[in-house]
Amino acid sequence: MSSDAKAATSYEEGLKGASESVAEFKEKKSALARLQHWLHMTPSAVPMIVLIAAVIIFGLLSPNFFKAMTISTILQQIAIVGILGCAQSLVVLTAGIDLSVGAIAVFSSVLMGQFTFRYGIPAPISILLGLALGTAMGFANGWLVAKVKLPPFIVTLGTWQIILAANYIYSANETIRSSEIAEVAPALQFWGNSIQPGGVKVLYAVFLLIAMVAVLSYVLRQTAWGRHVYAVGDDPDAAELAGVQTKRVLIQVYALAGLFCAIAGWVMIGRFGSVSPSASTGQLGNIQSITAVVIGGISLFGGRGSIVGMFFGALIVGVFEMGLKMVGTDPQWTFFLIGLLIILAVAVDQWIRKASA
Amino acid sequence: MSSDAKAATSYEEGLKGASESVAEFKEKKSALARLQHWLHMTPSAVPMIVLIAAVIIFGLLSPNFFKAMTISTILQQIAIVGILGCAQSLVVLTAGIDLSVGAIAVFSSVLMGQFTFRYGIPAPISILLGLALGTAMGFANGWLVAKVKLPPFIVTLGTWQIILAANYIYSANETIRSSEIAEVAPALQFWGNSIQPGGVKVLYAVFLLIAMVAVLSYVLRQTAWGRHVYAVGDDPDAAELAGVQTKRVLIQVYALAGLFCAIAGWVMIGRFGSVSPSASTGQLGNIQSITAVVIGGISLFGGRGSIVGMFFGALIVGVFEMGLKMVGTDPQWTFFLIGLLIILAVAVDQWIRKASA
Amino acid sequence: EGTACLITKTDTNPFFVKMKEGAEAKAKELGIELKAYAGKIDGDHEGQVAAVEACIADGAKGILITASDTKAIVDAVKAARDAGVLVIALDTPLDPIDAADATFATDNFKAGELIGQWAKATMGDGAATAKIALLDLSIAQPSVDVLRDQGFLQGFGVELGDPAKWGDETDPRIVGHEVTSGNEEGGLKAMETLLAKDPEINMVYTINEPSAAGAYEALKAVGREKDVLIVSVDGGCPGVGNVKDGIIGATSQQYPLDMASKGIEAIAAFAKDGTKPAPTEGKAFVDTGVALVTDKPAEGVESIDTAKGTELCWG
Amino acid sequence: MTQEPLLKARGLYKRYGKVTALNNCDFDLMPGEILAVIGDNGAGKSSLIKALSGAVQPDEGEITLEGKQVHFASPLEARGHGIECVYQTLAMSPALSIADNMFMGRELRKPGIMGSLFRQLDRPAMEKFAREKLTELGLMTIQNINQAVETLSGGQRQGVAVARAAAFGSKVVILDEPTAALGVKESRRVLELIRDVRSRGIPIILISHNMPHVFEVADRIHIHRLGSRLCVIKPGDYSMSDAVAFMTGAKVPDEVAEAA
Amino acid sequence: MTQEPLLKARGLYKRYGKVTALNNCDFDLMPGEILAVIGDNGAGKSSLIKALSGAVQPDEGEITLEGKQVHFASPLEARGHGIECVYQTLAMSPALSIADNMFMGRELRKPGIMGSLFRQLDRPAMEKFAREKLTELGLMTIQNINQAVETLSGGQRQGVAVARAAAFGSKVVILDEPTAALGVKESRRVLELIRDVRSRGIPIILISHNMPHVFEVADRIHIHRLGSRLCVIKPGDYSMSDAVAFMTGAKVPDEVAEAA
Ligand SMILES: Nc1ncnc2c1ncn2[C@@H]1O[C@H](COP(=O)(O)OP(=O)(O)OP(=O)(O)O)[C@@H](O)[C@H]1O
Ligand SMILES: Nc1ncnc2c1ncn2[C@@H]1O[C@H](COP(=O)(O)OP(=O)(O)OP(=O)(O)O)[C@@H](O)[C@H]1O
Ligand SMILES: O[C@@H]1[C@H](O)[C@H](O)CO[C@H]1O
Ligand SMILES: [Mg+2]
Ligand SMILES: [Mg+2]
Repeated sequence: MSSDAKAATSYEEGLKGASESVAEFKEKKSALARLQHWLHMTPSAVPMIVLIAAVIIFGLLSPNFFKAMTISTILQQIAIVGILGCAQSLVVLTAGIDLSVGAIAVFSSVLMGQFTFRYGIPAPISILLGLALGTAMGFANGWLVAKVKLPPFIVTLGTWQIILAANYIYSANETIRSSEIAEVAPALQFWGNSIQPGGVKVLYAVFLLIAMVAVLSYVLRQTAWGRHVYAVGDDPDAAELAGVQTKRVLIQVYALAGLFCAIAGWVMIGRFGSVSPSASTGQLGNIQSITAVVIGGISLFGGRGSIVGMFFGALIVGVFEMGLKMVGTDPQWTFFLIGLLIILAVAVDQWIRKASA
Repeated sequence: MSSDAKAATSYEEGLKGASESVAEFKEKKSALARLQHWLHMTPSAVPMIVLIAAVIIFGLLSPNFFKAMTISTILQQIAIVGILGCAQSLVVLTAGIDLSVGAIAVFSSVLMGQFTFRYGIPAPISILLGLALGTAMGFANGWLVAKVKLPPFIVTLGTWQIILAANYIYSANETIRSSEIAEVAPALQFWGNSIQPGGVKVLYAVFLLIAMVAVLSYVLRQTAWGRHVYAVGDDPDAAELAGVQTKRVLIQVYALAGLFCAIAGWVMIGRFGSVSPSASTGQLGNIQSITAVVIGGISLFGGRGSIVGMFFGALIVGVFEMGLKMVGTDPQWTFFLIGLLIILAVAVDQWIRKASA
Repeated sequence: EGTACLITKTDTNPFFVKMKEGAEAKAKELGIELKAYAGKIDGDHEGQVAAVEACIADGAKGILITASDTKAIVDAVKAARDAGVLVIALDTPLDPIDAADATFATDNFKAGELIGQWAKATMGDGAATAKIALLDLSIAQPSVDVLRDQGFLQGFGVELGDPAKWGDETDPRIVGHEVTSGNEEGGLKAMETLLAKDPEINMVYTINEPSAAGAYEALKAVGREKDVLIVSVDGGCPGVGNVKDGIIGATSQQYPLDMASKGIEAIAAFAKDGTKPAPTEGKAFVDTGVALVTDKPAEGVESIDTAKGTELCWG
Repeated sequence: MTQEPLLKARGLYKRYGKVTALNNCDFDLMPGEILAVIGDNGAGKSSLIKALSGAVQPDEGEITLEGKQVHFASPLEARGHGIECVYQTLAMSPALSIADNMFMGRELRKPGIMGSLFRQLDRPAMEKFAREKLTELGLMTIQNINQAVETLSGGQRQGVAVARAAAFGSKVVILDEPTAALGVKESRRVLELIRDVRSRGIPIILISHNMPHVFEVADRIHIHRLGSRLCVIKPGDYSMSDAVAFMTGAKVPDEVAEAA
Repeated sequence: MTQEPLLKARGLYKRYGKVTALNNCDFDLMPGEILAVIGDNGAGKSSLIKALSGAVQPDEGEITLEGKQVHFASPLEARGHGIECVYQTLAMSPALSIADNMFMGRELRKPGIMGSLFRQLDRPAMEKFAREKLTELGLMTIQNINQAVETLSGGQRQGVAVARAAAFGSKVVILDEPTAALGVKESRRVLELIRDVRSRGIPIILISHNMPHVFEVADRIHIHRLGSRLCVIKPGDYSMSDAVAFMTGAKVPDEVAEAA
């Protein structure tokens, strides 16, 4: 009885001649409007503005701050947090959290060192083994999150403790000294080498960090896999229904995070010279990397933010710490002021975003 | 031309005589089905099952575990984490996180102590002032989250640092001795008193914790304010559109969390006897309370879970720690196993939930 | 017969790990069961209170404890003693010292003073214009941290402010204090920061040897390792090795294995017939001694060389 | 029209970065009328009612309620003025129950001391009320009144939202596509409900793509196109076909053509 | 009916705690047909197609595709068998762009080495395709093709989801209320699209509350009531009014009445 259905929709005759052009409105074109629009489209630029402001202020407050050496010191101080931040960013983009990043880094560095010194394995092979084991630790996290469906916070809280404890047990808390490493296995210290353009030392580790940020940024924006990472974090059910292999993506993300942490562990050897199971990164690496990620504008609820933002986030913290220490005196007051500045930085960031919305 | 509209919907005549009874299906009534259904309706019971299993296992492993004294020791050990967990639960239910809970607790205890000993203020007034100041710190968190719209992680990371540093600076790192407090200001140690039914010591602090959990549980389930807390965490935009004063609720939640932390600070004095600015709760209270919250089944994304679950979460951790200490020997192995057990506990929890879904 | 507990500040610092090994060896020898506990972080006295409670619940005969907070732990210790448990403070005296049945410890102020005196003598006239970096433990300023720092400054001839805390001295020779968590990573970062503040630093005090090793890496990176004097505390084998290699100028050696084994012996004796150990003559505690280890002895400061130091080192 | 509009807007603009949602838009709601708002997808209908109800702040333009200029910073403020809105996104807390959602922000308390002092909710009363309202809407398939809203079917969820607004609106009720997910029976009940509400003297703004329904219940029809009001027609004066032609740009209404 | 159903289900059950969503439900889809599924809100239509497409696992019952028993553990597996579905909840990533969502899981890569080695997405191609598909649906109001889906209007968002399914379905296309949020013009286009897809030989399951549309395009109509299939009718054999009476329980179809 298709005819009474036809009658019921007879008013659709009015559609004949409906407009077929895409809606357009004239735009405001003032310089301010264009800046606003650019910020709206490029939210990772906002922390950059905060960063530049901080640098200028500290430069005015402390005469030594603007020296090339200070800047290069800051960069080398954030190298490890930055690499851990890459790992953390991936995980946080999937709406997860990884409390074990620092522990994986420290344990991987210990494994690389002990493989060489305890069993006499050639350093390059020890390094590869260390990287592989770091990846495996990340994989274990991913498997528990994706397959057993446990909350990432709990999984990585557990593996954080497990890995750190394993690290102490396996290493018997013994430090491998820098001079021994330099002699026997310089490859372990590779990332501690530097180039010195104009007398200013820049560690290989700094270039590594920048390269990692650049590559990851490309991968996240320009490849299908990157889009899937965002989709999984944005709404996992929707991603699943839309045909993303959410479990596989999650496992890959955590495993990759593990690899990055192991790379950070290798970098730690170069940077600190020695291999020490009690490096503070094991305890603090998680909170430091999460801080960089959040200041950089990545949402802890997943799916929003960029790795470049994380890089600026790490830099902001590095600049604040160095700047305050150069200006101030007492570590307790420095600690106090860093807390204040972090809140302020994000408040300014928020304010710029609002103005540009 | 309402007539052609009428014609277009003429098929609605078919509605005459439409069924007017609520849909019903016959239910399966087996015992298992009823258990499943009960678990489905009472998710906070799941951690309880895990807890009971853990207690039985440790009882079999260690002869001393089943003594009344061991149980009372566990309860007193979780008193502080449990109270901080109440604070943390409220905040997490709103999809926030409070990293400053431990710092507020420690600083409040220091303030109560110093007010009495440095300025000679009577202890009860010092306590009230301490509670008020703890609430104020929480209020500051809430204000920054609700009004300045900063991410809770950043706000409380900042205030954590600020409060801890202020705590060290203000106290000049000085511990106030237990014997002095007992002499001059016993009110500060109130929660350290105990009743001893049958020779087993039960601290007032334990009763306080249980009372707080009971009251909060009532407030969250049975009052409008409690429902609003859940709504804000579930979907803040929806809650706002539905007419909840989200900002006010957020500020209240953080301020209340601050008050609970200050209460925890007061309890700390009773439990440890002394007032120490370097109490590790300042550093670890946040992660410990978040752990209790998450093991207890409260979602870090907000809006789901119960305070009773948190209580069992804290108990599970307390039982694991005590049980492993009594069974095992080496601290690193203890840490290792606690990590493992926490993951296992939540995996079992997840599995029961799935079976009951 | 019976069990003993060892409760250390942490179980991550090699110092405590070796202490535990010493205690284990002795306990085995004497047929005592040893259970070890540790705080989660340095300064975790709450974890230590929980450990004491676990020991009481577990019916231990004696407890050896390196207190994280010398005052805050006192109540828990009293509860243990009331329950008939022998409590011995190791490494760090309690406050008041008689809160424990006995104390086997290093005099940490003296350990600092020794390296301070040595540094002053070694720098000679330069000491008057020295630029000093102080690498401390943590902003919570636990008692070892304060005692060593203040001992060093006193030995070096710097006028102290409040001796109960570091950081309030006004002597212009002090470039600054930074905290290190007592490990290489912290030592490196702290040194880098202080160097950015003043590249001319030529005297570095460090809380312990791992942080000294970190500081050295930072100096090496800017090519200043040869003209800066580093002093430290602990006397662990890697630390003594670093003294021998000229990385650390001098270190004050402690004897944790001694502390541990003496502690276990005391518990064994107590378990047998209830005797309690007596303190060193003229002191309120059993001083397990401290020795300055250096290959460049300075006049007026007693020291041993690295050969002897290696013989005595722990781990 | 000598009567003053109850709710009036002039010259509203709302832009999101590059996108223009409202472009110099006017609006008038007369007392006691059912005003339908129709327009293409993306024409800006939801943006308009969000601006009217305080859910978004327009970049420019002014709004007056009963002749007084108003500025709603939040939906709560608008609600304080008696404006009740069912948003297209429904604005419900997914994990909470039907009754919790229905009474969100205006919960019932137990009588006596339990309610006044202990502020205990009167769950049985709230559940009973919720069940009645859903039955009025013909939603007989909801088996468990304590179900979390996220587990409801699309239509059931919409029904809950509509029931809420209809039960509580006091001055203006705004419904953004209230029947989109509803079945034949449930849609019919909503139309009856709308007439009910109007008979209580409360004016209604109804956004809908269902032309027969719009022409059946509306007193006037606001046709929205490209972010602004194209024209307002009376259902008696034009056919549904005309209305469709206007809103899709197939035809231009006479007034507008003359003005141009 | 000598022909074998392409997709068939027998005795499906799905319970959520107290709530029964599917209650001994049968289902048949013939090759090349447009099968409409109609029923009250909450009757279990979405639950049925979720079970068919792997989005939920039924508690009991079996499903066969082309005569072979299948068991889809996820929508991805169903999609691997050529079953494409627009869910009522649309299944889109709110923060991602229109093109990102449209191509989710089957992105286009740049030609040459940039695509093969560096796996770079071909954004211009994806955006062009997305714009074309939206234009086919008459969604002319989308000004910025890079807009995040969460900022689209309700209808625009639904249009994107429908365009995606129609563009990629290969064996069965399932549409759960695809026109619920759409305007008159856009709905009409979707109907045309459905006919288009069928003319490619692909059968379609269409869930809808719009009776005129259902009776216009469907070959057969599956009437769902209280969690199971009540009956299947042909639009030529019954009036819309009858269908409405069946699904709301006002009348009982003859076959069922006889069987009972
Ligand atoms: N937050 C936002 N950011 C960017 N664009 C937006 C935002 N909100 C709405 N828009 C755009 O504004 C325009 C108007 O949207 P609106 O939701 O008002 O349409 P509508 O008329 O309600 O459509 P529908 O009938 O589909 O619901 C659309 O083009 C939409 O994409
Ligand atoms: N996850 C769930 N938990 C509990 N009940 C559920 C769940 N999902 C669906 N239901 C219930 O199952 C029944 C069928 O829902 P379904 O979504 O299949 O209905 P529908 O026919 O698609 O309705 P509509 O036309 O409104 O979309 C409803 O009563 C619904 O409340
Ligand atoms: O004495 C010990 C060790 O020196 C360690 O290095 C730091 O903690 C102290 O208590
Ligand atoms: Mg809309
Ligand atoms: Mg449905």
